[in-house]
Amino acid sequence: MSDNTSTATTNDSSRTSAITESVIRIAGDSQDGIQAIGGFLARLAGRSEQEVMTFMTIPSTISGGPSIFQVRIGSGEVLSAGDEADVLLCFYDHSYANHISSLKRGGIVLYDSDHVTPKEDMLSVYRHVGVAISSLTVEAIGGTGRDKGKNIYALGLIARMFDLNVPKLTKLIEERFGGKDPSIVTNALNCFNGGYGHQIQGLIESFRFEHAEKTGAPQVVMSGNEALAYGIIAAGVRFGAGYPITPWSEIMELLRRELPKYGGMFVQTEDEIAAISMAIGGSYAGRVSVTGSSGPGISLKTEALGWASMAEMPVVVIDVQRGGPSTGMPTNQEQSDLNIACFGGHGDSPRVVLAPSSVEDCFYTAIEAVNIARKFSTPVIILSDQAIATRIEAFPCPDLQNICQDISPDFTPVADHKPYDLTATDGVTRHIAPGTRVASGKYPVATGLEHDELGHPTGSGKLHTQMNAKRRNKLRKLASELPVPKIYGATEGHVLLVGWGSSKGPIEEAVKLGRSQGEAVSGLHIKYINPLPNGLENLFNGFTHVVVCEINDEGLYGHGQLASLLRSRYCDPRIKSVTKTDGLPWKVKDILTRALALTK
Amino acid sequence: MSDNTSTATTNDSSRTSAITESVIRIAGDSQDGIQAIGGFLARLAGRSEQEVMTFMTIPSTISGGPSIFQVRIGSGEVLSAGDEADVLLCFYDHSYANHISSLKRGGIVLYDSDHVTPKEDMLSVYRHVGVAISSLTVEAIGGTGRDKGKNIYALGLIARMFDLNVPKLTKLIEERFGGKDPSIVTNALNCFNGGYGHQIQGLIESFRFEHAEKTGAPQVVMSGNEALAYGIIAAGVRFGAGYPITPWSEIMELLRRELPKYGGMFVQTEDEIAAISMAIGGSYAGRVSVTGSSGPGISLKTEALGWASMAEMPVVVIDVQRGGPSTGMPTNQEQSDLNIACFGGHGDSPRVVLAPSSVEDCFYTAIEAVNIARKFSTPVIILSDQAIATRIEAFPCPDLQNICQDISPDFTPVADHKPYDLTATDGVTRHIAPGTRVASGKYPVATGLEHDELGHPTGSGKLHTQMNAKRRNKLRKLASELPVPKIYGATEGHVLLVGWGSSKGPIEEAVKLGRSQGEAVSGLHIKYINPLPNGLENLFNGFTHVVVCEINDEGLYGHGQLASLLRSRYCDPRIKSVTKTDGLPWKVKDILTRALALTK
Amino acid sequence: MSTIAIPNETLPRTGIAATLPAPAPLADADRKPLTKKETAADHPTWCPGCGDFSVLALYYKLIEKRKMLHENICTVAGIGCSSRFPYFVQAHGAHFIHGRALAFASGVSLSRPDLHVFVFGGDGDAFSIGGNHFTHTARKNIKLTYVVMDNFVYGLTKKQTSPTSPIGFKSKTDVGGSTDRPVNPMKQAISAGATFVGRATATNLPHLLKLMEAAMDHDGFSFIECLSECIEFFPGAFDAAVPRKGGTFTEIPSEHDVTDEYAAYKLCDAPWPGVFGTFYKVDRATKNANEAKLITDSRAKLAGVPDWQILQRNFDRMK
Amino acid sequence: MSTIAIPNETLPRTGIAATLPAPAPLADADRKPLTKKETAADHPTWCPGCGDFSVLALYYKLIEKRKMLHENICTVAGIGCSSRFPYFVQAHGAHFIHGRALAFASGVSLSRPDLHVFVFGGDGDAFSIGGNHFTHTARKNIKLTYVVMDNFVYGLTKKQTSPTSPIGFKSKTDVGGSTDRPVNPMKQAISAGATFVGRATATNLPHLLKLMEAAMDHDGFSFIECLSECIEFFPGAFDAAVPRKGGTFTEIPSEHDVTDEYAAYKLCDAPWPGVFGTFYKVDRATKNANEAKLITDSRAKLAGVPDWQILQRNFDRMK
Ligand SMILES: Cc1ncc(C[n+]2csc(CCOP(=O)(O)OP(=O)(O)O)c2C)c(N)n1
Ligand SMILES: Cc1ncc(C[n+]2csc(CCOP(=O)(O)OP(=O)(O)O)c2C)c(N)n1
Ligand code: SF4
Ligand code: SF4
Ligand SMILES: [Mg+2]
Ligand SMILES: [Mg+2]
Repeated sequence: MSDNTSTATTNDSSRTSAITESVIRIAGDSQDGIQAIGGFLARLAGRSEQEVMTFMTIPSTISGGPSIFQVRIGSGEVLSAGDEADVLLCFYDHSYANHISSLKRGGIVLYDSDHVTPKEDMLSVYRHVGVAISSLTVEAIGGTGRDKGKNIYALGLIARMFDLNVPKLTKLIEERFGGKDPSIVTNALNCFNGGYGHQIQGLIESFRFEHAEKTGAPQVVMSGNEALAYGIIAAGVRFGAGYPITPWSEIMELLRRELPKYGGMFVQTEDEIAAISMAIGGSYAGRVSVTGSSGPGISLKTEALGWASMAEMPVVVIDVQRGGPSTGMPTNQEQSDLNIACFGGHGDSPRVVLAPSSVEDCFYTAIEAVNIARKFSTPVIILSDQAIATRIEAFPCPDLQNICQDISPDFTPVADHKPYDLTATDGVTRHIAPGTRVASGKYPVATGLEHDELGHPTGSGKLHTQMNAKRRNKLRKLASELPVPKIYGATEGHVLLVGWGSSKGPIEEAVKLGRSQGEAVSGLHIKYINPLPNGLENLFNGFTHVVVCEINDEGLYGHGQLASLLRSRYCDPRIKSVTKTDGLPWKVKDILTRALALTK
Repeated sequence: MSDNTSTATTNDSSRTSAITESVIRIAGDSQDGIQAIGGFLARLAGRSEQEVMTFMTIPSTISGGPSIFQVRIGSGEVLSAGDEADVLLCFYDHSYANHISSLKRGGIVLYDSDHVTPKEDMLSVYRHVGVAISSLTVEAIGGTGRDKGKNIYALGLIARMFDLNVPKLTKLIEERFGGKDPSIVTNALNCFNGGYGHQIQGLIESFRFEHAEKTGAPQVVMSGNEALAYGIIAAGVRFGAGYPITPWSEIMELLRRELPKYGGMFVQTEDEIAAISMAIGGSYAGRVSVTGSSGPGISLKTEALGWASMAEMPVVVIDVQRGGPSTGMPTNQEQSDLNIACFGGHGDSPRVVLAPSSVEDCFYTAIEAVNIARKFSTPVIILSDQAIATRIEAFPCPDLQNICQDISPDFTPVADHKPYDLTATDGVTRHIAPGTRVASGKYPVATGLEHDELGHPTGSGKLHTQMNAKRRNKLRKLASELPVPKIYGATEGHVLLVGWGSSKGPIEEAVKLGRSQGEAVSGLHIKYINPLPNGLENLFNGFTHVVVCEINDEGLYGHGQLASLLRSRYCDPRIKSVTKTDGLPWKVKDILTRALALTK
Repeated sequence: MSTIAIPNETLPRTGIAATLPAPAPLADADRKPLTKKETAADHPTWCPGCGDFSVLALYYKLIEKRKMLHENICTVAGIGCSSRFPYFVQAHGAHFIHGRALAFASGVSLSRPDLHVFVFGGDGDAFSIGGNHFTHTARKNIKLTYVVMDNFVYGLTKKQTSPTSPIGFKSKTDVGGSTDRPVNPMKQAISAGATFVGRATATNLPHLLKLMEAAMDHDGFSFIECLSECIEFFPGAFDAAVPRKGGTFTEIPSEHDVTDEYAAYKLCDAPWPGVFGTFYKVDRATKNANEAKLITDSRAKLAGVPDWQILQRNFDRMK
Repeated sequence: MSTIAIPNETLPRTGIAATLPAPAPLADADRKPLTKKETAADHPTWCPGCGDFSVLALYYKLIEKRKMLHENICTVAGIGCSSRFPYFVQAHGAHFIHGRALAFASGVSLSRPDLHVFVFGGDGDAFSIGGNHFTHTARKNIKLTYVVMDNFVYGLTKKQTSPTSPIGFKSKTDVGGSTDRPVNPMKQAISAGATFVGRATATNLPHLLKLMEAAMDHDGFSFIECLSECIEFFPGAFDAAVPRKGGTFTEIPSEHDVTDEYAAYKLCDAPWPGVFGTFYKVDRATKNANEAKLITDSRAKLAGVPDWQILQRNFDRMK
C-alpha cells in the first residue's frame, strides 16, 4: 500500500490484495492502550519473519493524553517507521484532527464512530470507515459499562482488515494477559474476536502481506531500551547504578530486575553523580560497570566522567537523548547531546562515543562499548535517543551462546604493576583490581590528579604532557582499528547524506527514494562518533556535497553538531547541514527535499 | 638588560647603567614570602608609571614548597613575564639547581650563601654574587634566631642593585605591615635597610630604570583575580554565590568581603551546584548575579547553566582555568576549558564565552560580561586562567566614576508581559523581576522546559524550533555587534599567530621577536570566543598560515580547542595548531620557533 | 588599553505592544484580596484525584486569606509532578531543575527580603537528589517556606522507589519490594537545624491551611511535609491517616513543647501514620538577618558614599 | 545485520617487563602481619604537626594488628588535605573527586564483599559537597568504614569556613567570623540511619584505635568523626579535648545504651568539646546483605543455568 508497493496484486480471494508493506497509525490517548495494539502488531510481524518498525509519542503531561503509535510492517526491508500512513485508526476527534494529514491520499481512516465525526472536506480525500468501537467493545465484554478493551477490539478489526494470523495473535494475547486473573484473558479474547468478527461497513477489500522472503534465525522483537539493557548483560556487565529519568529509566528498571538473576546488582542512587561514582567504583573493583541517564543527568555526570578519563577507568555511560536543553522536551526525539558526549567536562578528557543506529544495533553496540572500555581502559558513552529507545523492531535472535561474555576480574598475583606505564607496548593503561597481590609490595592508586606511572600525584609538566598524550593516543589507536563505514548506494555522486544514530533508516530510505527519482544520492552512517574512524575523507571525495542530517539545532554558524565535528576535522567546506528540532524523527521526504534544496 | 634593551647607556654615576627593563626571578620556598618580594617590586613599578608583569608558581603540596616569583619591570611596553631572567635571586640549592637555566647567559645570580653552593661549571656562564642573606637577616632584626624577614632583606639588596626609589618602597612596606603590632613594621624596615645598606661584594655596577615615557592616569597594581572581582563590583553586581576551589577562591573571598560594603552579599554554598543555582535565583530576583569556579566545579555547574540558557536568564560564570582533566594540576596554567565553556551541557544551549587577555582586561571584561548578560538575557562565561589570576600587573586606574554601573531592577508596573515574546523587535527575551505588577494579571514563569511565550510548558515541535532559533539568533546578533579584533603587526604575511586569553602578551612579543628576525609574522587575539565576532575570515586571508597557539592538548585530530572551533566555522585548512600542556605560560621563543617550524 | 565594547544600556521592559496602559502602582491598602480566579493559572496537568490538587487549592486560599499580592509572591519548584506547581499559580514563578529548587529560592530570598518565597516539590526532589540543599538551607535558616508534597513515590517518572517509599513498596525499580530504609523527613529537618518543622496531609485541609499560615509567618526556614497521595502509582498510601477511609488523623498533643528538640525528634518515630502538626519551632537568626547585619556593619562608615567612591578607595590602596 | 567490531579480548595484566616472578598466592595463614614499613607509601605532604598524621599512623597499626593483607584493603578518599590519605598507604587505593568518595566506595563495597573498604576524608568533603551521599550511604547501610578527619576548616584550599566551623570562626570567607550554624555530624549520621556512629580525636590514640577496630568489625556503615587539628589554619581548635593542653577528654559513660537512638542524639549536644566514643550502634540489614538476598532468591530456580541461557529464555519470550 505504500508508495513503493508497486507489486500489489489481487489474490485468489476477490477481496484480498497482497501487499508488501503497510504503515498503520493508531491515534488516541495513551490511557487507551494504543501502545499495546502497536506492540501486538510488531510482535506478530516478528513472529512472521516480517520486518517491522514502530514509532510512538509519549504524552508530556502526567495524566496521559494524546499519543500515537505507528507501526510499519513489511515483507521487504523496513528502514523507518514511514512518513505517511496507509491506515489511520483514530479514537477521538482530536486524534482525527491532528493525524488525518499523516495519512496518504486515498488511505483508509478507520474511526470510532462513537467519538469521531469525520470532516466533510476529508471524505473525498480519504476512505472513511466508521465502526462504533467503544460501544461494540462494551457489548463484546458483556456490558460492564467500561470500554477498557477497545484497543484489543480495534486490534481485531485490524487483524481482519489485514488478514493477520489469528492463532498467532491469540497466542500473543494469551501470553500477555496470562498469569493474571483468568477473566482478563477471556475479556481480551472476547474483545479481539468481537473486532475480528465484525463486518466492517464500507471496507470492500482486505490485504495480506506477501510471504516474507527471509528465513534464517527466528526474530526477536523488542525496543531499543530493551536491546541496550540486554546487550549490557550479554557483554558481561554485572554492576551498575542509576537514577530515574525519562527515557533512560526503562533501562535501569530492566537491569535492576534482571541483573540479580546473573548474580549482579543495579543500584538506584540518590542522584546521577552518585550513580556514575558508584559505577566507576564498580569498575575499579574489577569489572566494567554501567550507568546512564538522559540530558540533565548526563550534565551532572561530567565531573566524574572526567575522573574516569583521567584515571583511565573503564565505564559505560548510556545517554538516551531527548529534547534539550535543560528539562527541554522530555518525551521527544532529539540528537543534541553529541557535543556534551564528546566535549562535556573540563580539561582535555578523551572518551569514546558510539551511537547505535537501530534496535538491533543497540544490542551489539552495548557489547562493543564494554569491549572498548576494557580494551582501551576508557569511559565509553553510548548515545541512544528517545526514538530508538521506544521504537520496536524485529531482528534475528543473536547467537547468545557465542556472544555472551565473561569479563570477570582476574586476581592472579603480579610481580609488579604500574597502571600508567608510559612504555606499555600497546600504549594502554591496565588496572589491576583490588584483591590482586603485588609481589613488589608497591600498590597503585587510581587518581584524578595528574600522576606518575604508579598513580601518585605529580606537578611535573613533562609527565602531564606525556600522560595527556597517552590518554589521547590510545583513542587514535582505537580509531585505526575501527571499521570504515560503507557508503549506502553508489560511491560517487552529487550528494552524500551523512547521518548518525537513529537516523540511519530514514536516511537510507531517502537514498532509495532519491535514486528512484534519478538523483545521485548516497548515504553514509557514522556510528563511531569519537574517535571518528579513519578514512572518511576518501568517502567524501566521491561527492560534490556532503550533507549531514541531524536532529539538533543549526548552531551559531549554521552547522549541526556532527557536521561541526566533521568540518573541524576535515576542513572540508563541502560539509553542510540539514537540521531540525521539531521533536520527531526524520521524515524520509524531508531529508531528501531539504538536502537537494541545499545543494541546488 | 633584556635582549631588547639596546638603549642601555652609562649614567653619570660611573657604576650605574640606565636600563629600560629587567626580568627578576626569585626562587625559594613559598613559606619564605617570595611572593611578597615580587609584590613589592610590582607595586613599586606601578607607582613609578612603569609597566610590570609577573608570573608565579604555587607549590602543589599542602605544606608549601618550592615556588618562584618572576617580575618583569619595564619603561616600555611589557607584554609577558619574560622568557629569561636577567637576575636570579635564589635562597636554596634546589632553587639554584632548578632555575639557573632560566637565567640569561651573563645574567646575575644573587644567592643566599648561607644555603647555596654555586656549581663550578656555572661560574663562567653567569655572574655569581653571594650574600649571606639568612644570617644577615637574623643580624638585622637583632638576633631573634629566625630568618623570617629574609625576603625583605633580599628586597633591600635588589633595591640597591636597581637603584630603586627607597622612600616609595619604605612607604609600601609601612602600608603592608602597618596596623599590626608596630614591632613588625620596625623589623621589616630593619631588614630592608640592612639589605639596602649591604655592600654587595662582586657587584660592580647598579642599574636604573629609564624614566618612563607615559604619564596619564596613575597606575593601579593588582592580580587578575582581583581585577575580575572588582570589575564585577564596578559592573553593579550585588549578589553571588560560590564554593572554594583553587584558583577561583580568591575571587569569592574578595567578593564575600567587599560586597557588603555596597549593600550586596556573596554566599558560600555547600557545593557548586547550589552556588550557580543560587546565583541564578539572584538574577531571577532582578539583578544579574555571579558565580564561578575552576574546572571541576564548572563541570558541576553545566546542568544549571543549561537552565539559564533555556530560561534565558542572565548570569555570569567565572571559570579560572587550571590544569585538567579532573583534579588535574590544580596550581598550574592551562587553557583547556574552552570546549566545556562553549559546549558543556546537554542539548543545544547557547551561551556567551569571553576570555580576558590581561589583568586590566579582566576588569573590563567583567563589566562587559554583565552587560552582555543583561542585554542578551543569557549566561556569560568568563574564561580566566591560573596565570592571569595570579599575575600582577600595573594598569591605568579606571575612571571609576564613569565606569561604575547601576543595574538595580526596575519594578515599574507593566500592562502585560511575555518574556519569551517571539515577535520582540530585538529578538531578545526580557524578564521582569518578581515584585513587578502586571496589569493583565498574567504572570510569567521562568522555566527549563520548552515553553510558550509566557513561559508555560509546551510539547509543540514548532515552538521548540522557534525558541531554539530565538536563543541562537540573539547570539548571532551579539556577534554582529562585537568589535572585530585588529591584527597586531602587518595585515599580510606568512604566519598569523592566533591566541586567546592570557597568551596575548607572549604572542605579541613573539610577533615582535619574529619581525625583528625578518619573519613575516603577525598576531591576532580573540577575546570573544562564543560567539566569534564576524569577519575573522577576512583577517585570515592575508596570511599563508594561521597558527593558533593555545595551552591545551592537541586532541584526537591534532588541533587545540580554539583551533578546532575556527576550523569548524571556517573550514579553512590553513588553520593549524601549536599546543602544549606543561603547566606553564608560553615562552615567547617557543611560540615563534614552533610556529615557524610548523609552517616551513 | 581595554575598553567596554558592549556598554550598559537601559533595556526595554516588554516586547509586547501594550494594549493596556501600565497600571499605576496602587497603595496596597487599596487593593482587594486576590480571588482564586485571579490566582489560578493553567489547569493542572495532574491526574484526577491526585493529592496535589488540595495543596494547590490551599495555596490559593492562603493568598486570598492573607491578602498577598500577585507580584509579591514567588513560587519556586524543582522537577516532578508536584513541582509543576508554579504553572498553576498566577504569580511570579520559576520552574527550576530537579533537586535544586531550594538553592534557587535561597538566591531569591536572600536578595529580595520583600518577597514571600514559597517552594513546592516532591519527595524525590527534596530528599533524594536535593537532600543536601535541604540540610544546608535548614542549617543556614534561610527565610522561605518549603512544602514537600510527599507521595512516597516518583510520580513524574512513573513509579520508581522514592527515598520515602516504605520498605516492601513494589515499584519499577523494586519489583519485589524495596529494601532501603526510607529517609525520615522530619528527623532530617530537625537534625539539620530547620527552625520550623511541620507535618500535614493533603486530606485534612483546615489543618494544612493552619500549618501553611504558621510556616509563612515563621521568620526562618519553615518546612512542611505534606502527605499527598499519588493516585496513579501509590493509591491508598495514606489511608491510615484519613478518617473517612477508616484511618486516624492524630494531631500533636497541645502539651508538646515545640521548642524541645528531643521531644520533637521522638515524635518523628510515632507509629504509622505518625502525628501531625508543628513538631518543632524555634527562633534563631536567619541567614537573611545575619547577612543584613554584615551589610549594616560594613556600611556604618560609608553612609552617603557612592559606590564608585568605595571602590575608588580600594583602588587607591593598590596604587 | 550488526556485528561487533571490537571483540572481547584477554587483556595483558601489566605493561612492566616483570623482573620479579609473579608471586604464588599464599595461604593467608602463611603470611605475616604487615609492618608499618610495608604499609607506608609516599611520605605525607601534610604540614608538620597536622593531626592527620596520627590517623594515618593508626591505620598502619590497625592493618598490622588485625593482620589485614595489602591486597584485601581498599582505601578510598575524595579531595582535601585529609583525602590525600590513599597515597600514603601501600594498598589498593583510589583518590576520587571532591565529595563523592562514599558513592565510589559503595560501588566497591557492593560489588566486592571480600574487601575491607575504608574511606577517609575531610569535613568539607563529607558534610558540604558530599552531605547527601553521607545521608544516603547511611540510610542504605552500605558496609564500609568512613573516618572523617574533621578540622573545622577547609585545609587544602587554605582556610575557608567549613560546614563544621564554629560560629565566629574567622576565615577567608568569613573575615568577621562565620555566622552559619554548623552541621552536627553526629546528629546528621544518627538521624540519617547510620548504624555505627563514633567520635574520637587524633590526639587520643588508644581511644581512636579502639574505635577504628570497632568500626571495622561492624557489619554496616560505620562512621567516625575524628577531630584532627589543622595546625596551619585552625591551630588549637581542639585543645579543649586535649588533657595535656589543659582540656578534658570525656569518654561516653559506659552506662550509655548504644542502641538507644534518643540517648545517642542527646549526647550530640554535650557541651564543647563534647564526648567521645561510640554514640550509636545497632544491627540492621546492610544493603550488601539485602542485595545478596535478592540475588540468592533470583537464582534459586537458576542453579547451574549458564548466563547465556538465562538471557536466551528472556529472548525466547520476545519472539
Ligand atoms: C537531573 C535530573 N534527574 C532526573 C530527572 C527525572 N525526574 C523528573 S521528576 C523526578 C522525580 C519525581 O519524584 P518526586 O520528586 O517525588 O515528585 P513527584 O513526581 O512524585 O511529585 C525525576 C527522577 C530530571 N528531570 N533531572
Ligand atoms: C568539585 C570541587 N570543588 C571544589 C574543590 C576544591 N577543594 C579541594 S579540597 C576542598 C575542601 C577541603 O576541605 P576538607 O574537605 O575539610 O578537607 P581538609 O583539606 O580540611 O582536610 C575543596 C573545596 C574541588 N577539588 N572539587
Ligand atoms: S502520577 Fe501521581 S503524583 Fe503525578 S499527577 Fe498523577 S497522581 Fe499525582
Ligand atoms: S593545611 Fe591543615 S589540614 Fe592541611 S596538611 Fe596543613 S595542617 Fe593539615
Ligand atoms: Mg514523589
Ligand atoms: Mg577540613
